[in-house]
Amino acid sequence: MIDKRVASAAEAVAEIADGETVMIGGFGEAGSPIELVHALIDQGASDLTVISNNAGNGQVGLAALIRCGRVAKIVGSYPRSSNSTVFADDYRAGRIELELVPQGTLAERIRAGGAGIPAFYTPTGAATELADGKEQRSFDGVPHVLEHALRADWALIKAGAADWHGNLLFNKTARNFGPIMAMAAQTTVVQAATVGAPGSLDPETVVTPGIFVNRVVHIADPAQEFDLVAQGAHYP
Amino acid sequence: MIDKRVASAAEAVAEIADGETVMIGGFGEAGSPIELVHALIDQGASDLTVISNNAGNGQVGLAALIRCGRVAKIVGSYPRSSNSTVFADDYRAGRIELELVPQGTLAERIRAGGAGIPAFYTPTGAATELADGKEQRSFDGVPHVLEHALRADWALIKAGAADWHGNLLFNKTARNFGPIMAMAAQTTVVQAATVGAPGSLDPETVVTPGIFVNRVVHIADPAQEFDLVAQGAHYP
Amino acid sequence: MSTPPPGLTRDQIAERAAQDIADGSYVNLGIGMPELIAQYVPEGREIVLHTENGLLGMGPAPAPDAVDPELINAGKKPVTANPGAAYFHHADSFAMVRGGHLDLCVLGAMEVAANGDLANWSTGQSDAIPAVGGAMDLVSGVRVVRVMTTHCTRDGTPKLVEKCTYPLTGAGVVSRIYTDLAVVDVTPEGFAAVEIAPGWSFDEVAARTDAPLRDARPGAVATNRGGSEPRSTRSSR
Amino acid sequence: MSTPPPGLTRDQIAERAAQDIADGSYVNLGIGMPELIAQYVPEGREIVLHTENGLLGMGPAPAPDAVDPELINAGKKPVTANPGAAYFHHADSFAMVRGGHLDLCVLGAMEVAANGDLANWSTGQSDAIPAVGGAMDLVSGVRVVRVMTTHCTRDGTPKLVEKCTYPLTGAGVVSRIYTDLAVVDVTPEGFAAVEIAPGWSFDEVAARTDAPLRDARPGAVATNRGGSEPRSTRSSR
Repeated sequence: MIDKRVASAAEAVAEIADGETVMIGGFGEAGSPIELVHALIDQGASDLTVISNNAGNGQVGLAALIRCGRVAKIVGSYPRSSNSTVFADDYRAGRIELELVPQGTLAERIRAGGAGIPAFYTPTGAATELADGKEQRSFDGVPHVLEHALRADWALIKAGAADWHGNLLFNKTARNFGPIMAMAAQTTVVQAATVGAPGSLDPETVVTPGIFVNRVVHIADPAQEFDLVAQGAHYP
Repeated sequence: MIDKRVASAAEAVAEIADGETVMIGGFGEAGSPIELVHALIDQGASDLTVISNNAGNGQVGLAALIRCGRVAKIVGSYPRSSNSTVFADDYRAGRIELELVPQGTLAERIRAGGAGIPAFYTPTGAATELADGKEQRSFDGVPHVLEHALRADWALIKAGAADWHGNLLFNKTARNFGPIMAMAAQTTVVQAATVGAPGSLDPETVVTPGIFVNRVVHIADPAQEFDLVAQGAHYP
Repeated sequence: MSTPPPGLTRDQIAERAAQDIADGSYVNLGIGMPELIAQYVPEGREIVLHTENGLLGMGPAPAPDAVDPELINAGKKPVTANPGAAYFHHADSFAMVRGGHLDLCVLGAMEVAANGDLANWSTGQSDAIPAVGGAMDLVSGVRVVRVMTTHCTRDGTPKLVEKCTYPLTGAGVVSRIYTDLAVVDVTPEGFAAVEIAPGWSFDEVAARTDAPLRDARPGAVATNRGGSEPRSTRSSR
Repeated sequence: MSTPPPGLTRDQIAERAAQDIADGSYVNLGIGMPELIAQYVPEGREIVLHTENGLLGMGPAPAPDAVDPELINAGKKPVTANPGAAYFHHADSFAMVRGGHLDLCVLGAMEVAANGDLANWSTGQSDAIPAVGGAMDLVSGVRVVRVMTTHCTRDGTPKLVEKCTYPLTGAGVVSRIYTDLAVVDVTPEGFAAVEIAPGWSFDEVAARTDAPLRDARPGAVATNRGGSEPRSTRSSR
């Protein structure tokens, strides 16, 4: 019997250990698995490397995880935020490391990690300072950079609908990094607004097949980071 | 106004020229764009390179295109067929060239072609004769092969439903190579059983976004290669 | 030098840039000024807007009571989806970008060099928070890269330069620049003004350009105009 | 040598192989004999079958009047989809394979070597039509690769060999082999028989194996048994 449901966000993230690498889905405030991230804050793991396009918003979610001093390094494309100085303050103070990656390269590196491709060549960033120190090579006379796969111990992502097997649907542009992070982590934890029995999702429309998912937490009425930031909410 | 509909399969493939490369969707008999391939037979282009997982079935579709002497080279993973000797006869007679590629490498090379990745490393086929002459490199002590992207002048694929913008849905395992071939060709021609106005497909369920599609032909009641082979049909 | 009238407004620059977008194009508009271009697509033309966070067929902002926080653009602002839209994940989105499937992007700029180099992601200052987003992907993958910007910074420093001083986003990528003062093509011989804003002279614009500027306006000495690539009728990608 | 009784039937080999598949596994079964394994999954265990042409959750063959020619398996035979199934394209399908997401595949073999090398795609004969399909992808990506085969070919030639003579599918990939005569693990020290078919002796099986075979059955001299990797409870992929 395949049933990947776990009872709570706390249980789903309980084993995340100090020093591990965690992918966190979302682009800006859309798709942010905020209940899972708050459970991770409660849980206490520190010295984390977080792979996430952004570095959090307001004083909740990933921004709160950083503010609590739990993130040693961010791998992302756009850690600047108009509504949060948490990352900026830590970065300027030298308290957090940043690996800046062009957004499409970030996405492709994550997909490669999930697809068993250890490295690939991309034209993105060639002849820029983000290619410094990277192996370069020309294809058809165009310079390319060798980029390596990204994998993680954990992925925390937010889906719209799930079934017990871990098949997932997403909501609009909240899909963003969820499907590829699910592929690239040793253990993928999903919060979903609905969780149905196998057969409740049309197999033609499944975006993330359950093989990429390990744990499903039912969060019936997830907070929107967008709303929390607008309200000026703080976590914890 | 974006309207990619063309009136007929003949019109859709009219410009395919001698010596060009054509990707043809399908796995076995599922997803074979048989009306488009038959239009290509009628059209007359020769000396084609065909990228297709298989080399055709029975005496119709791709097998018929080969039998008519129009294919100079096949790039595929499994050109052997239990129901057709067309490719085998030509291959043994030295009349057709074969580039044999592991199926997953074939799929990934096509996707890479569509995604602007000129080359990637894969463990598949390392330490086998299919890696002979290819650049090899170790990652974490595991041998890998450098594989290059595949692109084509044309892709001929079969969808279940389309809209005027070229957004596509597929039917079950007939999806197979269609979505990635659509990405990797200069001009992608789709035959679809239904063709609706923009808005007729749910944007959450679109498998191939219209940006990858150039021409849509409405073939309301497509023949199944499966049935044609079972009937012993010949084309032309 | 004399003080000419104000140049084009942001809306007027956007309107001018929109004139050059062919019917049926797939287009990515950079965050900020270039977003305005969407409002000025000439009647009778249909374009499909790509936002790199996973939507083709982006529509205008929703009514305030119809905002969905999970339907946003790359600038994190609420948007809508037009009929014919499609959602997809980030790897597929950048496959479109990197794979050359987008016809055009129009980006903002901090500097554009006479050889088409673009700098628009970093001032290189040590206290700045580095953030690149999708800019490097766009300039390396999209078929035609144009820029919409003010001709000079607020303090009057030219943005069209001989060589970028800020870190590059991409080398040799820009083909045309729309500013408040001119439309400037990047050609193998450097900058070429193909239009000058009303009330301005070529010499006044050239004086505000930190690299040689040729006069390539109709009627001027014939020049090799770049930046207006004809679209193939065979492939829309 | 004496003539022992017939070995296990194909169904009996399949039944034995099925015993070793853990509940909740994601499994790819090779075309031919290994397909039989699906029919013998022990009651109470649920496994998800992957077919590389784009389906997870493959079910049994449909009734003849319910065949959909667009719902087939990698062997091109009509199948069904179970509740919880998902369809996907070929690049995503092989991302599952290559990315290590499948727990197990059981493949047919022409030869298996004592170091785990597998040959199952080509006789290397010049008039054969080369065809590899997904075999090389499966052996390079799936976490555990096992083989189900007859111990010898029809003419009595052993398939378990010191070194493959046919072109390799993968090097050092096989961990366990189910045959009509035995269950054989591939260990760092070579082949080790962990079970022998009823009515057969270890020596009779060893005589039909073209490489040294150790007796690793319970009660025999203790050996280093491979091929039965415990599944992590933390990750099901």
